[in-house]
Amino acid sequence: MVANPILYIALPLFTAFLVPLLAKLWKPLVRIVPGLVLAYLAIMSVVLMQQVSPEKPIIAMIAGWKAPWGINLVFTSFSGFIASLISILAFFIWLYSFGFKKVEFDDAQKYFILFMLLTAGSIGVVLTGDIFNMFVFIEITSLSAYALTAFYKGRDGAEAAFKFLLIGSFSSIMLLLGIAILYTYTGTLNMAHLALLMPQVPMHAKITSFLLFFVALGIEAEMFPLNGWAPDAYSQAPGPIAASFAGILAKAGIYALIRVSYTIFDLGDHGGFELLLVMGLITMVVSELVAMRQENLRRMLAYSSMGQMGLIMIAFGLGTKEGIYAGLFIMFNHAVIKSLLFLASAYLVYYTSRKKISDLDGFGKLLPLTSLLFGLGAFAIVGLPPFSGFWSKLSLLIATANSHMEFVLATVLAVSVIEIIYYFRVLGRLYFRKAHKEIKVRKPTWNSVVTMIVLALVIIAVGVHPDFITGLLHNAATDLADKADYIQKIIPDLFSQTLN
Amino acid sequence: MDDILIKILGAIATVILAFTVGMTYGGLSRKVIARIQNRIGPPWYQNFIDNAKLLFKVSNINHGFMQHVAPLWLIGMSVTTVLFIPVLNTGGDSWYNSWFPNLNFHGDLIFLLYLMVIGSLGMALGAGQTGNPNSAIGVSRGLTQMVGFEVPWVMALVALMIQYKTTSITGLMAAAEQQGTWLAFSSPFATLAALLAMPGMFRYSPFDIVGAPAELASGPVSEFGGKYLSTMMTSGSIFAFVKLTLYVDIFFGGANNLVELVIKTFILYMYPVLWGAVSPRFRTEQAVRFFWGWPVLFGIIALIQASL
Amino acid sequence: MNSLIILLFILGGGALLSYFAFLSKHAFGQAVVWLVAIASPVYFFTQVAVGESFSFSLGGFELALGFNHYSWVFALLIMVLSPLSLIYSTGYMKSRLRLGTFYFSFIFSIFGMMGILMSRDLVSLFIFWEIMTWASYLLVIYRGKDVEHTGIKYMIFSAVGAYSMFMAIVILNREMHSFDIATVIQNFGNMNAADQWLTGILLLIGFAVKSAVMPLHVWAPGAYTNTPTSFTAVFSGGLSKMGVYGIGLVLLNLYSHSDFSQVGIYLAWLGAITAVMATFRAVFQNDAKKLLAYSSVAQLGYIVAGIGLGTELSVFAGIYLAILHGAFKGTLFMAVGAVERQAGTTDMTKISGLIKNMPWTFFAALVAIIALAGIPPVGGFVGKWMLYEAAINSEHMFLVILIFISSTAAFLYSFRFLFGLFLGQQEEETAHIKEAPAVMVVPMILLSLFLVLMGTFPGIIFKPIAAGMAELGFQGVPWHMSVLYNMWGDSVNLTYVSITFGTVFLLGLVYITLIARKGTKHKLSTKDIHTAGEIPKPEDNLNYSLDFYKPFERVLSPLLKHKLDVYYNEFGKGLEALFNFMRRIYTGNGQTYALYVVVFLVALILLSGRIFGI
Amino acid sequence: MNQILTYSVYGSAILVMLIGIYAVLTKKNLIKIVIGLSIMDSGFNLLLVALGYIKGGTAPIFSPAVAGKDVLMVDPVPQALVLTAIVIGFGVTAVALSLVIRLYRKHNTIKIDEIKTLKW
Repeated sequence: MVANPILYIALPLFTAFLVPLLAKLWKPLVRIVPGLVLAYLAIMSVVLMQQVSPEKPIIAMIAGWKAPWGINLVFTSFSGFIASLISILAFFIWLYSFGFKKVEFDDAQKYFILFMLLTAGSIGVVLTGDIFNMFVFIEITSLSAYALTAFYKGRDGAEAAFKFLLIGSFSSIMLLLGIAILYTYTGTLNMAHLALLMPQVPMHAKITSFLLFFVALGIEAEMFPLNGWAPDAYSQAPGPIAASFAGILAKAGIYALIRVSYTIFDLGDHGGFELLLVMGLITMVVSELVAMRQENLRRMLAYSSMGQMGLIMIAFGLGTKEGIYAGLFIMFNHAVIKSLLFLASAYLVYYTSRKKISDLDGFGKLLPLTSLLFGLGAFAIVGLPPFSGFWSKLSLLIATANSHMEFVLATVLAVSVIEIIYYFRVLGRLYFRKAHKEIKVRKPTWNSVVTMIVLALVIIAVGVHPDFITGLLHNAATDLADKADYIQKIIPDLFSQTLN
Repeated sequence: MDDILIKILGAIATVILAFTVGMTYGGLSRKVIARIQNRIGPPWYQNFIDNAKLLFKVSNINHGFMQHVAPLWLIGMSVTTVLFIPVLNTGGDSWYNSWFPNLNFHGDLIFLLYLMVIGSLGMALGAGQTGNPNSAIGVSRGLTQMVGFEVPWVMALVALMIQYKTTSITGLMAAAEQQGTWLAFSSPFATLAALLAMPGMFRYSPFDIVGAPAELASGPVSEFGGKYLSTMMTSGSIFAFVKLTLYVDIFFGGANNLVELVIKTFILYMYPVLWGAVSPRFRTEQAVRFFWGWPVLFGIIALIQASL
Repeated sequence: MNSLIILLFILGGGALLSYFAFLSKHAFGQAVVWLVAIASPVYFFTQVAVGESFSFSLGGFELALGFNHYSWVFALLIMVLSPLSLIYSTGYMKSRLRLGTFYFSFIFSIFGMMGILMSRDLVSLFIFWEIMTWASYLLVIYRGKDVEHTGIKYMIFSAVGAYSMFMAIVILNREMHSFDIATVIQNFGNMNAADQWLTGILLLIGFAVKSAVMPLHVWAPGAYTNTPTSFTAVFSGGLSKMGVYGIGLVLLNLYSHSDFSQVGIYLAWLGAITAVMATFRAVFQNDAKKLLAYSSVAQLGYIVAGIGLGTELSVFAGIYLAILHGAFKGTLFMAVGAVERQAGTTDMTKISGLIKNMPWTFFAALVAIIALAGIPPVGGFVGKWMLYEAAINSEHMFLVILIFISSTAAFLYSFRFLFGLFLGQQEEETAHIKEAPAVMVVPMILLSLFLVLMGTFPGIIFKPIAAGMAELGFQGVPWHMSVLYNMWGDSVNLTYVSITFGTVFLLGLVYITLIARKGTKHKLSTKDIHTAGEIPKPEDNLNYSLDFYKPFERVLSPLLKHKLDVYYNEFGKGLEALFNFMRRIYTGNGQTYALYVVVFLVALILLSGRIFGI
Repeated sequence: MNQILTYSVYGSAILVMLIGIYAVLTKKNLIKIVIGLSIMDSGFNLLLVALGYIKGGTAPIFSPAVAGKDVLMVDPVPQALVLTAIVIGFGVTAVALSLVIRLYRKHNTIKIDEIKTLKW
């Protein structure tokens, strides 16, 4: 099979614009073709992950221009891992939403077009080696995300989308400013080249652009206090889209943030990592505390996943290799588990308008399987063994302890107690309350059941035998930690010039 | 073989002695109280007569197995206890001395403290099965009072044990002998606490809240008659002897021969009796508050003294 | 295949299997439960032995399993108690609602406990600990009774404990670069004082929660009461001992090698205070199960006191009490469960005089209560005696007094328990009640016989305990089959006690049965009693069961006014109010969010000098 | 003199941006907010072009006229960026306006502080 990183972006974009034409031929193609494409991408990422290693990343040049002059896609162990995660998750979300809503044809068409754009954009953000290109992909992602948030006319999607857009456009401006500043001092847009030339950028400019990047990408990565859009968007978007926000959009954002602060800028050890750590801590604490008091299930999940993003930031803010490893592990777990939770919750609150937690009473009997899976997800996300969440928490705590941060350690643990409280409250309602009268239940369709079960199996499998992925994570961590190697792999000649 | 025979004979002798002394004291106390209340009162051997009468009573009533065996708990407890208590000092040189050290060296004070409880618990269970509310009330009062007086009593004992680095009675007696004075003088506060706790054990007024003839119809025992009651009387009198001997042994230097023992125990015995003769009955919480007042204070002082 | 793994496999696989079996057919489920209940102990006692070990690598951690003599002692308890209560619960569980979940969590928590005992490194210890915790949580909320209150309380306290343990574990790993328990024990003394203090205390908190030491005990009464009784036997009898096990490890293996050996004494004090307070609470309970729940807390208080005291005899007493408490509290909870199943309630003001209906249950309960009260000649006395002697020998006199007060007050609730359920008036309403089925009675009887045996030959248990003490640094602890010695050489010879008491009792029994046998009327109705002249009308209540210890309550009223969990609840309310306030950050106005963004950026740029140190 | 000129260009660009930000943050009217957004964008584009300008530079096109001889060219990249940014800004504005229509249909108002159904 043809396995080339370019396909990650080319195929979904192509499909997105092909879908309307396909609709002319045969309407079901609109549902089917995206699935085929995503399946192809998923398989391709498995293949590529076997080929790639920290020693030899896969670098694809667009239009034959070599870096730094041309735009190139860099599929390293790190970016490749995230890209594969996103593409595989995207496939399952497609599978889930395949028969999710028997909406009329146009909506389905829009839905799949936008979803493909979202996927393409996010994978582009992860894979691209050019910073302006990254900006473009972020914009594609956000635009489709705005539209998807406002997908349901019945809900308050528009309001959420508008808030999202308002903040998102700030983020794009700041990104461009940051890029512009960097460009004026280095004259290049290639990430590796930027990283190479970074030492010669004057300090104040470097810091200003770094902060611009930090804030702009922090918005995408749901950093407090920039995450006002997140709860609304999560709670108003369709279920699978909420899942893909958690699993795809946020991952792309945090990836960009990490790539910028780890690879491009050399400020990490001079305070950049501390900043990330502190902001992550604040994000986690605030989000979890707020989540504690939510009446709306989707909002609760949203805040909880903001908290998880905070956890990821903490992990990367440690700046050690262990920290990176833990952060990647949490990213993986969060992508899988939180998707499962969102997908299951979509059915739990299907017909209730306000999506209140109190509407869940007694669903354990009405929807046994879905409730069970939700409970499993809850157990996993609070980090109880033998589920995958435990291992990531363990690795994070080890990393934190090893960098002598008792305070962070204590805070993380204290917050996870709160997490346990609010998740178990929901479980208690699910299983030990009398169901309301005249409650309507939507039975899950076969494909969504398959999706959820697969995710659950992944959770259990990784929980019982984490070595399934630890190898990949280690490679990714080594790859990200070694900055010079990244530069040298992409622009070898320039690198050697600067060395001698 | 021979010494086992001696042991058994000695045991029997001890039990008989305890029984006689206890019964006699019971009768005497009735006499004394009567005289204080300006009555003539029964003869000193009245208790023997009562006991015999009860024993040979033809019709006996029980409400079930627990009540049937309840007296046995009591008798078993009192006999076992009396065998574990040194009746006479080892220093004594009377011809009968060798009969009385029965099992003294095979148990210590803590053990005795617990042994003393068996009886009352079995008694309580038996009384409980009768279903007589008075019995239940009596039991609940009795246990409450026990919590009351055990505290200063144990404080006193612990103080002594820690002071003399031994937990066995024989050890304490030996300590008393080699220091030449009674422990009553060497550690007065412990003695005070113990003495103040003592009336609670003997359940004479003002601490007769368990029996409380007027309101509870003599409480736990109210359903027991005939052989059961006689067995209880027997074990009760043995147990009285046990307690007195224990006090004498621990605080008042033990006794070298039976005469000394009888004199000491009788004087000691008169103290709760006389106190009871002149004082009305406490309410339960009053009793407990009494025990947790001065006696506990003395106990604490004793403990502090012991730790110095 | 390693025997430890097979044992774990039997338990874990059995748990899953029972879940699915109950989904399919009730009979299958029962079969699976019986299978596990028989297979696991048989395999354990025949195949598993101390010293076998199994080490493997998981997720980049080197994990190791294997019993040592210390954990073996507790494993014996678990492996005897849990199968018995599994069998018991096949009779006990009447409702077939969610039976799969019940047995899954039951067996899975046994799995967790055995895992804890056999894990030789902190990671697997923690994993099994968490598994045990959530499995038992599922059982606490199984009945669905105030899940939001009791269940969450249990989960919160468990989580706090577990996470403080977690923190300690990772910090230890930082210092030792290893999770291996043996390594940690070796190098603990080399850490700096601050870390020693911190990790030790955190671990202690983690274990103390499970063993319900003040002030972390507030979850216990509710949780013990809400759990299905057949599991409460294991919960209070076995699961709480995991905390004891850990406390022993920390105090005697870690702190004894450091300059914090005094911590044990404070813990002992906490334990004694717990014992007193819990006993006082237990005395005034009207619900038999709640009474037992409080009494469990009290008993755990003794055990912790014994282990905290840290002398050879006291630790010995502590471990012995732990085992014995497992036995007698298991028996008592089983008895209560039997009453609950047959009579439908455990409220002592509603039922009375069941001795005629359930004699076997009564016998088991009687023996267990005697053991609980620590009265010779039943096993409980041995532990109590050793505990006192140890406390006296180490001259902690006021500790002795505290323990003694609580164990004297224990007589009150002991009697209340027996009287309230089994003795007293036999009413018509309870006449129909039958004895519990054999599957429930036999386990109780077995356990109670074990208790009687312990009264005379405690040496049977002393042997493994003495071996286990060696792991805690007490080499060659002397023990005798039936003679107890304290450290001053004073002794109690249990055989003499039993022989004397037994002889007198038996002679007396013969005597009292034979004498005047003709005239003896047995088994009269409890209605015809001496009522001092007046004849009770049928509607008169002759059952004295309400406010049983009112006078004592009056005495203690100043002490009982304060309940700890009230303060906890207030604290929780305050926090929730705070969180509610924090929610207002998200005003819902897009402009405010945009403003946050701008302000945040500006603030960062202004602070950049501070942040980046230029 | 030139310095002043260049700086005034930068300054004016930044001023435009600030005006846009001001509008976004203070105006209650959704339409005005959207307008503010696009003002922000254009201000930024100005800035970017100004950054890329080199005095006396010609358009960066390799025509035969300039072939061979070295002439000063303005930097092409910023202009490319600006073109992209303009396109994206256009897209954003379109989406924003459509959302405003949706909001107006649902809430019958375009006051942003009256559209707060999602909060806390």
